[in-house]
Amino acid sequence: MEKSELLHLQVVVELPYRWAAGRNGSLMLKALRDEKKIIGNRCPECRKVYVPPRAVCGPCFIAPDETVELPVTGTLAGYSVVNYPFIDPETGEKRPVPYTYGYIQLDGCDSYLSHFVNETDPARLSPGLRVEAVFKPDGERVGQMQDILHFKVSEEKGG
Amino acid sequence: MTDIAIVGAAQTGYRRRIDDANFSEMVYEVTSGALADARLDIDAIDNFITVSNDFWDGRTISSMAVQDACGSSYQGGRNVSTVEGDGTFGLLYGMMRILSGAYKTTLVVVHCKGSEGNMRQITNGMFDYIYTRPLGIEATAAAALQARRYMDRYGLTEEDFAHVSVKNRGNARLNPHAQLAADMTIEDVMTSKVMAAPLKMHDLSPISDGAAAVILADRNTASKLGRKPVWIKGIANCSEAHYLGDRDLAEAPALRDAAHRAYGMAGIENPFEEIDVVELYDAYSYMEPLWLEELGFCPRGKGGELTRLGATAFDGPVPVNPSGGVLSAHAVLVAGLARVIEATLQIRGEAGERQVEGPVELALAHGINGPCGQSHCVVILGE
Amino acid sequence: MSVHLEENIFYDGRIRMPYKWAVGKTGSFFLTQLRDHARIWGSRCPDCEMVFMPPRKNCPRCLVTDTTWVELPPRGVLETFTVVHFNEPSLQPMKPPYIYGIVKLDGADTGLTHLVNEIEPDSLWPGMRMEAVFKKANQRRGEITDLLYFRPEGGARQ
Amino acid sequence: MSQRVGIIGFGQTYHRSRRDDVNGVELINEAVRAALEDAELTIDDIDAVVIGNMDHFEAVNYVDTWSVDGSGAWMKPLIKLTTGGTTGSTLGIAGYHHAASELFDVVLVIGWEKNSESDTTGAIITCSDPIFDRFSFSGALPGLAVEASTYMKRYGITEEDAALVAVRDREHGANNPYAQLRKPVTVEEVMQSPMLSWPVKLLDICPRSDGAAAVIFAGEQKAKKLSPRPAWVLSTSVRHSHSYFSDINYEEIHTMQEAVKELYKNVGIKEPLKELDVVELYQPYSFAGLKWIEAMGLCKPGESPRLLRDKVTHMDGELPFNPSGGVICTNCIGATGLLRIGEAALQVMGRAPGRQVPDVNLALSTGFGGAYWTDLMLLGSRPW
Repeated sequence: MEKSELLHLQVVVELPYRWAAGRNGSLMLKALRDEKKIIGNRCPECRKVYVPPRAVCGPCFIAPDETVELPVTGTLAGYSVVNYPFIDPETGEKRPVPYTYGYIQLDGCDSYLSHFVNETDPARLSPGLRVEAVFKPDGERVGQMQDILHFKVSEEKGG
Repeated sequence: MTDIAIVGAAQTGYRRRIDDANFSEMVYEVTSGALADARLDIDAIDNFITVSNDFWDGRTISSMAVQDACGSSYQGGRNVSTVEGDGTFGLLYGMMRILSGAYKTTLVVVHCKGSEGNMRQITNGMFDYIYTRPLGIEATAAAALQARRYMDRYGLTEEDFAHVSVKNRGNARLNPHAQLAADMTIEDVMTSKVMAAPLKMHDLSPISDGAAAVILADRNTASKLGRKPVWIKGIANCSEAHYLGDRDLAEAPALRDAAHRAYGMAGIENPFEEIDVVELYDAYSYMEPLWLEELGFCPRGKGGELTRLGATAFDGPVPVNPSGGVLSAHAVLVAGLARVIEATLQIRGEAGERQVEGPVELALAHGINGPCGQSHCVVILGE
Repeated sequence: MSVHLEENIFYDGRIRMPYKWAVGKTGSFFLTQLRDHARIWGSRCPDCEMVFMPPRKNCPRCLVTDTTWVELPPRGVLETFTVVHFNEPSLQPMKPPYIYGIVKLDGADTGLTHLVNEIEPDSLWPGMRMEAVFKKANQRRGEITDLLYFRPEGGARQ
Repeated sequence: MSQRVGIIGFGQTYHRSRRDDVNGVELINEAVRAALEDAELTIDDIDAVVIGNMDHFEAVNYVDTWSVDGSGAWMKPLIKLTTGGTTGSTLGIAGYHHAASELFDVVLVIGWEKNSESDTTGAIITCSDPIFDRFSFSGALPGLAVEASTYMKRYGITEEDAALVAVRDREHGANNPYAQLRKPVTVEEVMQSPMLSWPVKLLDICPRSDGAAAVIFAGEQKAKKLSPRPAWVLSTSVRHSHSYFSDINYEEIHTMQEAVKELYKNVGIKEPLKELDVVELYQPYSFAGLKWIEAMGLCKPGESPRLLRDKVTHMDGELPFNPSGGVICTNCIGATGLLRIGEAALQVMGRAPGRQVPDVNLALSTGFGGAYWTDLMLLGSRPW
């Protein structure tokens, strides 16, 4: 036998999807698009407010039945300045870094919302910072989470 | 015979698209529906099995989307696991977890939305990537290779297969859950658009969205409930080789083996005589006669004749797919559990307009995984 | 207004990822032989003596790994076929209608799924003798598609 | 019905950052043959096969039917399970139930991954909600960084404390011929390794690996007949709460707390530090080796660094952790949880050359994944 050469097959696998946001998700995404509002819902049992709004409160196994309009302000509960290279599975290309991935607790909400934070200097970030949603301009919002451009760190000091 | 019963069941309607529900919403509908059907509270469930597929859902760890909706996050959380494959395999695993003595009840829930992805690319992804995937082959072309081989080996005709589509789509007219119901003629099938010869449009199952759930309970729990339990009398699964060329596609030895063991458990010697209703995974029309042969309902090569003679008709001696079968609604993964649910409803006498002439004491339900029915699960249900 | 309230929102996205699959030593030998010499090799299990095509590092039934190489002729018998009519440009190697077949090469115990060409579908029949057509040497890249397709033995038939 | 179940065989590949010489099916076969050899069985003795991985790491759909040539599942009952990082532990638990149900007697369980074949972070990102999370989600690290920083702040834990965990596991990994990373590191090296997401550095986290693991479970009679000292499955517990990463309370690992509570109750464990003999912890990064062992009830919250400094969890300590080197030395994701089970079984069976803890009666293995999910399997030398 000849000297062995080890082959690889290099392919880009591309699978298109059209994911449905569902009744609850659509409610929120429409409010983002049409009214620049953030919508959550409240569990009738534990009274927790969820964003995005849910079909079911897992711990109570009951459908939240009350839509709650949330303010577009909140606090930064946790974050990570992403500075390592990786493939964005949406594009198949490297996602631009650095960016800050944050867990944002909107005022009056019990769950976090994950989104971009417009500050990548670790020295200027800390848990508890006040943040506020910055929306894409009218006419550019299409009913996606990305209709919120990012959360910007407010001047106001955290509590 | 096993000591496990189905004590609750629910399914969504199967539709080309379910646009107003995401996975979580579809799953919550059927988990709460199955609990209501069983007249049980979530507190009574100590074990959960979700069934989903990361390719169909476009999500790694597709089960994550439904951990809340399936019920397993309830209170401090409950024991849960996830099967990736047909719903019948989820049922099998759910049942094992009760038989092991670990749990008393299990809720098995499965979801899939064929509408959200590209069925051909997704099924191309199940073939080996070195020798087969580069050819662009996917589920339907592979099925056509099997259909042709089956015809040539035993002299079945395209008309034989057309009879199956006409029967099953006709049965679906009485099933509100079905997606495709039609009063069709053999000619309608024969003249429908050729997709991959010998398979034509009406030989193919549709692409569907849907979800389904069942609740299993051990003998003690099941006998205390108000609702009539439907017992799992036998169950078995088996897989054969992956490469299509390794298999004789005119046969399904894995199904034969699974059926043999499931019949053994259930004490069935003559399926044609003993089984009252059959719900098969007929993703393509030709599959129904082929599966019937391997299940021992007729000799090899006689599956077509069985259908033509009306033996499998709604009012025949062994009604096959009175629900309309997978040819009438094919939410992948869900479809096998939908067969189990239909068998359950028939045994309970709750199949409504599509209730076959009774009494239905013993029913067979069936699910498959992989290309051309590479892996099978056979479930025998009874009073 | 009610139409608006019931509007369902969708996200049109994709999973798009580069993959680099290792073919492995066994498959690499097969594909480099195909690429460099247009030769086809199967593997024989020393226990059950079955000859597998495509070749396997281990016998899929006995699990033994000392399978041996067996060169197979580029000819064999058509076991089954289908004529694909539906369109799926993202996958398909050519414009439909085109033909897939399973060909059992002489001396092999299992069939190879591949394309069939140079024949009208109506003239095809299971059991027909087939032969492999390869890409030109300078176009072969060490992939299964270096074997272009199978055609009736002796050349095109219309 | 129902029978006791023991582990009677374990096989694994030599884990590497890449295995170009085998494809996925062939990699699986290596582990399968190793497990059969270990149990002195042939494939004909196997009644059922359980397999799993994470689909989008290799872009293979229906891995169960695709891999039959390697797994040996030809004409056998075959099932696939997948739950993300917990896949391997999920598989082991399924193997247990297969045999315990008495539907099968000898069950082959396989977990595998070829993480070299795709971008691991990119593939992990696809586990997030496609509409609400995926555009910003950046893989496993941010959640771990949030957890670590919250924990440090709350209890005054230092980065050096965490580095002790990495140093311990790398030291242990040097004893395991199958581990991918076998070179010990120092606290200084960990501290000086590149910062990935504060406070988590390169040497605090697991590598990515190509590898496979196979474990053979057998019903009581078979296990006793086939193995001089099976590792008996005493109890399992699983918590896969949460559908959204943003629902997780990063201050606590609630799923671990709930799962150990159930497991300890099932077997009557009151003082885990004293009663357990060895732990194979699915520890994706060093900080988990502190915070999570507190959640396991080994010490009070914030006190774990003392256990590390006193070498309580080292090889010669009171409760050795990760004699195999753990996840910090090897991480072929779909196999990782099953490697924990297999390594724990070797400890009970007394067959872990070079890394054997003396006189193991109780060995705990864990799985971690998804939205901070926890799986547990407790193995023992007696079938209780």
